[in-house]
Amino acid sequence: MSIKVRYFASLKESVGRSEDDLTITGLLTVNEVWNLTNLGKPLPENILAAVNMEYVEFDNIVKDGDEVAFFPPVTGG
Amino acid sequence: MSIKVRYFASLKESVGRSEDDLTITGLLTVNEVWNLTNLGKPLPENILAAVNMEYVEFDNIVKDGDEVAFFPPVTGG
Amino acid sequence: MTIKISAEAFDPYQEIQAYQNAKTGNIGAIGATSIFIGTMRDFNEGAAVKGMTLEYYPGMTEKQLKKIITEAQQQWPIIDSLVIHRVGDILPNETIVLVAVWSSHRGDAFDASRYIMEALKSKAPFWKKEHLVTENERWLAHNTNGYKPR
Amino acid sequence: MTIKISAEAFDPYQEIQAYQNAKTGNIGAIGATSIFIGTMRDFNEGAAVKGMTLEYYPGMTEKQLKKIITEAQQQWPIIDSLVIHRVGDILPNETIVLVAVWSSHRGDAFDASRYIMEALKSKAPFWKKEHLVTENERWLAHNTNGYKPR
Repeated sequence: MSIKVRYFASLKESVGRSEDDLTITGLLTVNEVWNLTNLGKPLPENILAAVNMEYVEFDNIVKDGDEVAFFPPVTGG
Repeated sequence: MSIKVRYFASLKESVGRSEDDLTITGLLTVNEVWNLTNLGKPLPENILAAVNMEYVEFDNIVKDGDEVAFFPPVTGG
Repeated sequence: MTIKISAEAFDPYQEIQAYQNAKTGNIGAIGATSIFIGTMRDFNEGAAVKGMTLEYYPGMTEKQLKKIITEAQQQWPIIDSLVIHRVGDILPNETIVLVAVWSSHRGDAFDASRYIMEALKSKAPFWKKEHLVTENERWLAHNTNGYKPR
Repeated sequence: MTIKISAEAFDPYQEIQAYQNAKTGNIGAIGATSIFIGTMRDFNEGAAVKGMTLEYYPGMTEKQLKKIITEAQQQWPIIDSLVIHRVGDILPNETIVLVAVWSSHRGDAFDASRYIMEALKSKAPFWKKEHLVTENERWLAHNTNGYKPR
């Protein structure tokens, strides 16, 4: 299955890119998506995750075609 | 001593005038000012009083030259 | 702190813009502006309303408004504030009151503007007489508490 | 309900006036307008700031804002609302966010506008990077809770 992975703000700068395209087989959690795309790099503290533009927990299961996003706490307004 | 008495809004309409000039001798409370200027007429419910444009209780003592005002609850804003 | 009693209809947004444009010091410290605008409705307490007359107590009204805003300034770090209240004959959809509070932080601006509005409604000597569509007139008896859920 | 993300500087008062002028129905029912305007300060967390870049997540940001306003509509009787949030490069004194809520009664307008602001600050995906006068840059780490006394 194919998953788009996106990074924003300070996390985008620390991972050094704004997105990944991940192609794998089998079920995956959001946490496993991070581990596959950022091999060996621990998830920075406080990072939030969204799937298809809704906030999710890291044990959320990802489906084919989903867009997964990782970003730091929001600071708008 | 000389005291200016003022009425506002629905109270002005019910007493039928906007002000009285009261000249008396001796100490007076706000309540007595009402009784002297509105002989026999009981103070309508909820009426508020001010002396020199500050809210006061009805047992407040009035001095020479004071302006005493009576009015219903405020409804601005 | 600026307080105005206006016998003429006013546009609250033009008033705020003009007030802000005339400001000089402290501009860069402003992070939050909280504004409340009260507007005349065409229906109130079960009746269609075609107009309203707002009476006030010249002198005492300004004095009480100043006192209210000073109390707000003592409770919250306010950079500036503008309060304009309409008096005289008013039509539906016209502005009755404008309260604007400028502060560095949003919590202070929200708290202070709401405090000023609630205190104004309970303490500033203004009285509304409604002119109903039925040609009847009525004085409003009291204001409600805007902090409580209705 | 109208939500806008703006890459250009905007005047909040002109935006509200234009929005109100375009309104048709329900005008006479509006008794209360509560407006919050967030403005960029020139000093934050101990440092002089000369500019800021606001990043967002196109699609998710609008989706989350819509969700927040819908939640507010479920809690309070809102007649209309307008939210505009700036993105891109911003200078001190420019408007970052505008929240306007129109309602019949002031308590609802105050509560709803504040709810929208607090939810926006905790849930809408925007990120601020400050450009300091010292030429350093820094991402803001988190927003504070605007309901709590500081």
